Amino acid sequence: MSSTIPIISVDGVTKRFSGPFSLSRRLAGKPPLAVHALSDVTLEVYRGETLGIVGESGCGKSTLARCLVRLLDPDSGAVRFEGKDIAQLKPGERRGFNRRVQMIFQDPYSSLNPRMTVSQVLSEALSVHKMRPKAEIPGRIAELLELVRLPQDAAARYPHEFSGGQRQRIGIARALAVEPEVIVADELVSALDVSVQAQVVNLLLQLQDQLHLTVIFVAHDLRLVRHISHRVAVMYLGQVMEISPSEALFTSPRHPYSKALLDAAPELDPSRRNRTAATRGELPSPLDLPLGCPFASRCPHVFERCIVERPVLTPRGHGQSAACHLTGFGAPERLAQW
Amino acid sequence: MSVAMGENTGLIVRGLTTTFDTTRGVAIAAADVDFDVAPGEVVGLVGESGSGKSVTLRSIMRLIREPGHVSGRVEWGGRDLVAMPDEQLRRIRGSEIAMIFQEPMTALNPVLPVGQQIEESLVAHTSLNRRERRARALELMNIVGIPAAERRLGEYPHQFSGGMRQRAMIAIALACSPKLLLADEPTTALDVTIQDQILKLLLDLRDRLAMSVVLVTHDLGVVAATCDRMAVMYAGRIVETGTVADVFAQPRHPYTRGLLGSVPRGRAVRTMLSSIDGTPPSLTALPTGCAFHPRCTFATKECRRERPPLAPVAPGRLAACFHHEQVAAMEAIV
Amino acid sequence: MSVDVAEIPAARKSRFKPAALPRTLIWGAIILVASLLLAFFPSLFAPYDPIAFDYNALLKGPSWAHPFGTDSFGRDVLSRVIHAYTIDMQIAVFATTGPFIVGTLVGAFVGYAGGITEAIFGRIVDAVVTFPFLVLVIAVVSVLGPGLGNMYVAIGVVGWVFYARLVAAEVKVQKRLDYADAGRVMGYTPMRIIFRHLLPNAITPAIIYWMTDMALAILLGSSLGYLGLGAQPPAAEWGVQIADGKNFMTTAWWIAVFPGVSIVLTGLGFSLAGDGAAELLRVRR
Amino acid sequence: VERGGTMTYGRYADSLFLDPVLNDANVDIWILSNLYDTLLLPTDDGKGVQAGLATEWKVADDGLSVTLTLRDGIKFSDGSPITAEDVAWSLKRAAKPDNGIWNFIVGSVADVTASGDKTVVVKLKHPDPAILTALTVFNTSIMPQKAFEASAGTTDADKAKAFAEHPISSGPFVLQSWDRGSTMKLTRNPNYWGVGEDGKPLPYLDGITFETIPDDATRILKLNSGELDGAEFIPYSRVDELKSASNLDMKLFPSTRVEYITLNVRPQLAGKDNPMSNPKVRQALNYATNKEAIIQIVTHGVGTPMTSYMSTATPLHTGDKPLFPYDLDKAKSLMKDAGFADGFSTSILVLAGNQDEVGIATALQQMWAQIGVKLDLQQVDNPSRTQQYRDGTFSMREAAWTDDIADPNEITSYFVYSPTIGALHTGWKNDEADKLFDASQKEIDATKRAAQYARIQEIYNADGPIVPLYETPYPVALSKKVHGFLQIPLGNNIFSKAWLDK
Amino acid sequence: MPLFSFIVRRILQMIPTVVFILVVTFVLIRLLPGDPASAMLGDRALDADVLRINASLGLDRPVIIQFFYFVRRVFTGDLGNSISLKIPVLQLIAQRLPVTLMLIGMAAVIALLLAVPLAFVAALKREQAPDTAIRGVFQVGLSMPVFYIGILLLTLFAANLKWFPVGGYGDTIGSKVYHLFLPALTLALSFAAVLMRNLRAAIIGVINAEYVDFARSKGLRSRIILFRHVLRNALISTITLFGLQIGSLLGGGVITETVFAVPGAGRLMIDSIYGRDYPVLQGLTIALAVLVSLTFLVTDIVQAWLDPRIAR
Ligand SMILES: Nc1ncnc2c1ncn2[C@@H]1O[C@H](COP(=O)(O)OP(=O)(O)OP(=O)(O)O)[C@@H](O)[C@H]1O
Ligand SMILES: Nc1ncnc2c1ncn2[C@@H]1O[C@H](COP(=O)(O)OP(=O)(O)OP(=O)(O)O)[C@@H](O)[C@H]1O
Ligand SMILES: [Mg+2]
Ligand SMILES: [Mg+2]
Repeated sequence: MSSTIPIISVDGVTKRFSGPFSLSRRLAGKPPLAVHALSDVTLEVYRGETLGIVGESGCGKSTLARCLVRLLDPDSGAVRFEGKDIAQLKPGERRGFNRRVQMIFQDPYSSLNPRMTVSQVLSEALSVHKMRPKAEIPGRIAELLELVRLPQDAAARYPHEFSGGQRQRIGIARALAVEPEVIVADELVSALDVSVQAQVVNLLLQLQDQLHLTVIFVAHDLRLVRHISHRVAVMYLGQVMEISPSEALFTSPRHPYSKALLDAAPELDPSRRNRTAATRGELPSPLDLPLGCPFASRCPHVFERCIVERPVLTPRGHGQSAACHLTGFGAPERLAQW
Repeated sequence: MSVAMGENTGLIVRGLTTTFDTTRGVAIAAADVDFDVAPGEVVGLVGESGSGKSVTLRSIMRLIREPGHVSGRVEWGGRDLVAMPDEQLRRIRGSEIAMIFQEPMTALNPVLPVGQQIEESLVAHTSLNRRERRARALELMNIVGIPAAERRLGEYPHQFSGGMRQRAMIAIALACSPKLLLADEPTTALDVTIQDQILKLLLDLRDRLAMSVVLVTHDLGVVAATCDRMAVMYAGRIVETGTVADVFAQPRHPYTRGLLGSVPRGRAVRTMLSSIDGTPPSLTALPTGCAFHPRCTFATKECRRERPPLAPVAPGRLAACFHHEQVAAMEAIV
Repeated sequence: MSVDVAEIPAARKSRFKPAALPRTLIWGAIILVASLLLAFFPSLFAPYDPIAFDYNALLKGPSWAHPFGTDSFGRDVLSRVIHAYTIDMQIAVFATTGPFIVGTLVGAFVGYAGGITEAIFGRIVDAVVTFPFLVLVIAVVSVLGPGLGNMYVAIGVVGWVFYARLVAAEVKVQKRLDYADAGRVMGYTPMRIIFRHLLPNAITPAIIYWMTDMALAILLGSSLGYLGLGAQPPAAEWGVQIADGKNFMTTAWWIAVFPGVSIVLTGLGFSLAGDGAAELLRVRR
Repeated sequence: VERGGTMTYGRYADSLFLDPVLNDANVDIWILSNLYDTLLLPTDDGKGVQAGLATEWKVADDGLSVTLTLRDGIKFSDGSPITAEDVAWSLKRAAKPDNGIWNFIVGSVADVTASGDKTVVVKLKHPDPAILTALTVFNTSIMPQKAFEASAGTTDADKAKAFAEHPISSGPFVLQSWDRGSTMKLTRNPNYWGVGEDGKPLPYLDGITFETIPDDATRILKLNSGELDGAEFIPYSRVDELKSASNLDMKLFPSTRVEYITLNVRPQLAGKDNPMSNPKVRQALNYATNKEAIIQIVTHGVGTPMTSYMSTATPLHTGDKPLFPYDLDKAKSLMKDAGFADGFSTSILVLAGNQDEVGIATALQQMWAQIGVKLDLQQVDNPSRTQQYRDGTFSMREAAWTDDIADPNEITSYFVYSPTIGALHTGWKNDEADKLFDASQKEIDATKRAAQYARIQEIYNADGPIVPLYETPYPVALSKKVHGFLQIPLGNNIFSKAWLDK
Repeated sequence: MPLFSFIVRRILQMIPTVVFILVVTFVLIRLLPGDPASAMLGDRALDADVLRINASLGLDRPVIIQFFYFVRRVFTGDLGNSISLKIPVLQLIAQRLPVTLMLIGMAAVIALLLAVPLAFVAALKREQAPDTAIRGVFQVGLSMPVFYIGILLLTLFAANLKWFPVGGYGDTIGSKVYHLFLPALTLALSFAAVLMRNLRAAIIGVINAEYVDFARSKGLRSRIILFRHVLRNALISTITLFGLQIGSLLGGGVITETVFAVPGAGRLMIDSIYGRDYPVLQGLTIALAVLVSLTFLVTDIVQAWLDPRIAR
């Protein structure tokens, strides 16, 4: 299903946001505070695959997703689409890029313009990108609605007349209108109820197969990511800690953070309760990143090297890579309860 | 469902009904809700968004405002919270029964230091003096695991991280050692690792302080990991109750079964999930009969005509479904 | 996986039923429509020529012949009050529409651009808010000469800033919402995003303020008329009328009171309409 | 009479600068005489002179000098004697061409010498028929030379500023305190020479408090509520009402105030032919102006139509019937004769916010519309108006005039005599009138001078660049308990003989 | 410390604002037709006198040079002398400004006393009779020109009922308060209307906030909930408005001071415009601009203090 040619590659991308102004820091001659949203992120997305991205809130998932679609420009490093740095695209190429790489947003409430009907939203996308001659637009809208399983009379309605799950489908239809090759879905179903979540996930799975889409699926729900992705990247504080094929990650995580994440997710089986917390402590502030491994402060296996040296993402076999100084961690023979 | 008679009889909710007058008609947000919470028990209340979980909790605390209206009985220590005079209720709120909200950022007053928000409760319900209150506040911060408590007391909620805020809110709720803790989705806004910590903390506290907990959540995993018994709500009604183990092993309401099925379990990757079609109904325009029938694969004429009562279906189990036996007979969800 | 239509919550089409119009809007609209009628067709309603003197009826109190009495020139106060609608409604519209348009455009760009543009704009706003407005108006009118046209210029020089501030703030909020990003991901031009997407959602506060501002413009216009810098005699304008009647407050109260009532009533109309518009334009989520 | 008490008087504007020579405005002029005495004083009707600091005065036969004898025992408020030196110094200061704007009043003075303690001789450059009157005018007030020169500062202007902060008086009152824009308090000068009816020194009052209340209505309200004992500039519209108020005494003091419209008569205005340059048009405008109606509307009957460009209270005024009585037909035919049968458009400058001026202009607008003249009102603030006026770019403006000296020469110099300010900046010029004025300025024969003025008035009234409207008295409302207060036709508020019922 | 750096930042922001205002004022008043000399001397002015006076004021020099001198003088703390009153501008401002400040201060207090309780009543009885009545009355207040309110109050309370003096300004503090009451009330009415409207909306917003429910769930007394949790939070948004409005109160003050014969800075300003008293007008604009900026600063600080989130 998935090829080995990367359609998108992320090459050492770093992104900082300036933090709150602090006079005392300025006076002390220290550099201004900055949130390190992404630090030297490198990964590849293959044509036709689903890459899951998980991690805790604030770890930079959305920032990465936004860099992928050029909503943000990296401070350093590059995002390449079919080998071309997307920051260097000429205006004409940009338009094509925008058509081929689309995004679906998390919030079903703010991702649609409340003052445009569904058909206005869709026909705008169709006409700006000249996807169809004017006369064919209504027909195409009907097709799109069909595709995302919305009733035809939805076209004339405003977003507020739909439920959350239906709005996400409108968002999907908008993305599909321009017939993209890559879809970046940022927390597509996090805001939805479980029962509705399943509907939308199913739709996405179907569409991906039907339209040969490449999907980057950002979420914090491990079960869902596992269910949907071919490969999964685990992020922590702006860095990728591990990238592994889905099954491998869940059965034998190669990074202590991946393992902690898995352990912390509540089991669906009441008989397998565990009364001790998987981790202690909370995420450090992204304003003051530690020098060494960002997970060092919470890692049960921490040792000196972790404090002073930042581990880099290195292959661990079986398609797995991890950024950890404990090279032997989570060897495949160890099978998690998952 | 053993209700111990005597001093602490726990919470007994009977026929609790909450309605809201809206421009589009009367919305019945909680309808005829019955459930009990025994001392020391953790009861999970699950259901989709809008199914009335929060309204039920708020109704127990009488935190429903105009244009809402609450009726029914909420018995606590032999007294009915619904009918009680305001002043009496005020004494119970925060001291015997405490509540935690879903979003600590909006539930904590952004302009008051956290310490003050803890001490406020102590002022209202105890005769501790200033120094004792401060000592108690420090103690509470330690209990919930907030480091550097001394400094943290003077800080404001926005200076706390999400997990800390939730902990601070728990500290406030625990200030007067309540007998019953009503927790409205206390971990929904949190990351898994933090959620894990908080849930473990709640269980610890339950053991140490012998309190009862009503835990509202929409995450079945949380229920499985935390609760003794559970109640499932749909469209304002409880449709099924039972011990957590029983319900997970053998759901007796199609909605419960649907919920359990919608959650990916990781056996068959990239396959269709079993979803419940459709969306929950509008509370002002409930379908006749069983509110779930339009989405139910078991639905028959009877379901469309008549609403199934919440009735005992097995020892310790109640379900509101005419076809509960059929549901129970289906193969287990894996 | 089929979706039946019942799944979609009953569409709230009631939005367009007259019964659902906010009550404030209805009352506001009634007052404003009446005001506009008077403004466009004063001669149909006014019993007398508003500027004709009648030396035989100086300072006469309300009577059947002159329901609102006459002023010191023997002019019929009722007719003047009615004819004043033409000017005062014109002030309301002309003094605010320019600032509304300019302010909205500037605000949209400033809010969208952010950064330095926004910082500079912030200083301008500060200065304008800090500057004694009346001084500015008096100065501008003195430089350009008195009269309605120059008064509009004077008000407009300052007025646009408030609209721009409102719109900029709102655009700033809106541009962070996902639908704006969705437009960018779609590759829409900034112009399209600003005008087609952000502005329709950001303009509501400006529209509401516009209503209030029209009421304020009437107040300001009559204050300037009162100071002699606005409408020029013999034109009937409420502020001018009040100025005319000020010296007669104790002896011929009707000269100043009826125009005062008209100001209040029209102001009320605009405020109610503004409140109503706020209700009507509220985004439903 | 009764003595004691402080009278509170409401003024429409506060004084600016209490120096007799360097001030510029009525708000100063009209109260200065309470602080500084002059050698001679105007009579109550404002037309004659009577003894002031000087008890005797004599104009030399050749008209080239005046000899005055000072009163015995006169002192400044600080107790120092008023000497002939002070007098000579004060008069020379007033006459110095660099000092202020009023020096023209004593423009004929060549030198002033003190001979002995008591005698002062004023030497003139040429005979000046108005010299005695000039010595009653505020700028010839007598000030203490030593104290003035001891004041801080190097220039006369600086010293004047310093001195005016705590002036030493020669008049009936002394400045006690001055809260600018709000209240000015005067107390009685114990050293004043005047003697009251009861044989004791004047003034009767212990003091005066001037309160500044710009708003007419407010001033009246305060008077009504008893917070004021008197209020100036009562709007004409309220005169009738206040006349009938039982607790008030509504005074209409005769004045030299005249109200008129100034017409720009230059042949061209803003590059266009100016209809007003045609005397017939001016006459037509005059005939088309219903002055009686304006008097009714604007002054509520308080004013009277003008019979000459100068007020009846001005010496040497001639004329007994109203100028240009209302005659619409005549106006129309004059317009036709002038070639403006269809009328024309023009504009008038009106002082913004001044209800009287607005009222007049509005009335004119109506009246002139009947002869086809379309009049635009332009309300402007005073400096803008003055600018246009001085530039001669206005078409018409409203104006009022009050004499500062009890002589026709001041008004005539401004209205008629083109070298001063081009006949009110109108561009009007009449050689005969100019010559007559020149002559009258040196004519000490009273009858000849009267004849000259009669002729000047004849010329100007027939053809002048103005539309005379009306003359009005000073409307002052006093509480019934106030007696003896006087405002003379020149505007001076005289409190020296005012007293209050207890 | 964040609060401190917030304050420093705000003060730095004030500087360009004041400079901007300075330049605008300077340019604007020099564009006005008419000069101080003819403004002072009026109609009778002779050309020679006008030239002499303007030269003595330095007005015959190029505008740039004048501006340069002006700025230099401002930085040495010298605002020059009033042209018409001949006294130092600083002295004049020192005399007049306190009056205006007192007037505005009183107006603000009255407005708060009116607005806060009524906003509470209106918000708590939302959409009920008291709310409608309060909003109706304030709406009328809002729709009335200030000068008109002034005239009405004067006629009613001073002239007819004689409860208050008609105008002016007393000597003692007590009598000043007494004298300024009606003008302050005049200003306060429209001010209160704006505040009330805003505060009512803010209270309604806050009352529905979760933290209020949480406070109720803690069993706090309703008085504490109302003041500590509701009012304090509701005031935060109203404080900014309060600051902004104080600026526009100065504008209203100009008219009120005229109607009530209050010898304040507002009237001085009008007088100096009409008198083309450049130094006074310049000095006054600077003083007012600084004052208003300070007000904004103070309200911002108060707001930052009330709401710790603002200073970050
Ligand atoms: N525009 C911005 N300005 C400043 N900081 C930002 C901005 N966007 C993101 N950040 C910060 O960058 C970090 C990463 O944010 P990001 O939104 O990518 O996280 P996330 O993993 O998507 O989190 P979540 O699960 O909460 O959506 C966070 O600390 C966030 O506060
Ligand atoms: N003040 C109110 N006025 C009108 N309807 C209300 C009000 N409060 C709650 N409701 C309605 O009551 C229903 C139940 O709401 P409730 O908050 O209890 O849901 P919930 O189960 O807690 O959902 P969630 O998981 O989203 O928190 C909802 O449909 C809601 O719209
Ligand atoms: Mg995100
Ligand atoms: Mg809830």
